[in-house]
Amino acid sequence: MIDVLYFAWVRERIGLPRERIETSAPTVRDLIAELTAREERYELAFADLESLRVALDQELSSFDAPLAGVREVAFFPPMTGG
Amino acid sequence: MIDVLYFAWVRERIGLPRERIETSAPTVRDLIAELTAREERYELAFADLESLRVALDQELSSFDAPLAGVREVAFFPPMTGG
Amino acid sequence: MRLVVQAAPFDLGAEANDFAAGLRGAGAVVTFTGLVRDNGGALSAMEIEHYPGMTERAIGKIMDQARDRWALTDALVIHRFGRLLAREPIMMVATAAAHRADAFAAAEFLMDYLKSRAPFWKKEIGADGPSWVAARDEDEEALKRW
Amino acid sequence: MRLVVQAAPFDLGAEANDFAAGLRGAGAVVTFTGLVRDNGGALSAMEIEHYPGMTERAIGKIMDQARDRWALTDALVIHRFGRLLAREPIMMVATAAAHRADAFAAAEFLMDYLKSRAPFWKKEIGADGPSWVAARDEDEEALKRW
Repeated sequence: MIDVLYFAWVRERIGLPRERIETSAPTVRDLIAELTAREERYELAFADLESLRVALDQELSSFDAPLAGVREVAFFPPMTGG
Repeated sequence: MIDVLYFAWVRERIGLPRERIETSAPTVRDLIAELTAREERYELAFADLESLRVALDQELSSFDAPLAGVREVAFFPPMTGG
Repeated sequence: MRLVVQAAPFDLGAEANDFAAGLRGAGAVVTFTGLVRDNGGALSAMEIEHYPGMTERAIGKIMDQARDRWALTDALVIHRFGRLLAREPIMMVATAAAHRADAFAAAEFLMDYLKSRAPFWKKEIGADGPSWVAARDEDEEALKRW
Repeated sequence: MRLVVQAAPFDLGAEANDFAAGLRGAGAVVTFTGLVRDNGGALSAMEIEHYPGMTERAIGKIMDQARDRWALTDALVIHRFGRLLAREPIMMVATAAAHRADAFAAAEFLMDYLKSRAPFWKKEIGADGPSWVAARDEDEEALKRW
């Protein structure tokens, strides 16, 4: 089980801020493939990975990073703080 | 007649903040020569022109600038504002 | 060093004075304050979403880096989230150092990293409705100078 | 744009708030404040001499240049003269712009020029008695980047 969090327009497209997911996906990219296969709203949210960022346990990471041992995955657009 | 102003350690070496001087010196450099010929305190103040700045009518200028029409000459060390 | 992430408005002047009052040996204080722009009245509000937990980690790490790179006497970051009105302060950075070069460089470094690496997302609520602020290429570009 | 040359102390926070309150269309406010350093208690005071008349002309010209070079919403310079105590503010610069790059660049430009081109002279009054602050080569060097 892994916590998956969504922020900004990713959250709006998927329609919820977080969910717990049962998955054995070895990498972030595999998890995204699982999710997009599920429902159109995921396909819509993950259509352009170039415009997405991912954090694993609150650290910016890459889509090819392994998920083993990770408790929290977050997807969001590029940050616009400051 | 020209107003001559001194600031910071130039003022301290010469011993006064300003004086009116009757001069026909054509340039700043000539005025300095006139003053240093007068008294030792001027010689002391103007010993190293590299460490001095001059302003003519409140504009930074050069030692070779002409004095014609100038009402106010100021001598001081490099500025240390801010 | 102090980091505050809050929904409530803050008073730029009071924060600047508090920051300066605690300093010893500082000759230079730089503050940066980001305001919600009122584009001729077109923008009425802003909503800022953030990632609690990661926000504090990411900014803390950026502040540690700033302290390692420059001789800072102190540093402060305040960043708001939630709903903000036009002309309200969004965030503030303050840096103090013996000399101005360190204080300016650290403040600009903190700002460049906060813009693109702290997990905040701005939504502008204007006359045409709400829209997510897009990341600017020049903000990503700005990181390369450090 | 406002320029103040005064002997009296000023309140950094109050000035920053006044400056920010008057802004329209600004997204970024940068302030720089110079403080009398208390080098572990060694420096007890500072005396600043200036050239009345030229001071206002020189700073006014620097502010005009900043306004010509960057898209500024507003700018403020306050500079004190006379006797100052340790940890008191010596001077302050504030700049406002739509974007942070302009506000930062203009503030640093104003500071670099104030350091070496505005007619102020600082005398430190420390444990060893008074001594005129020497101009630093790096301050003169800093002007070359503009």
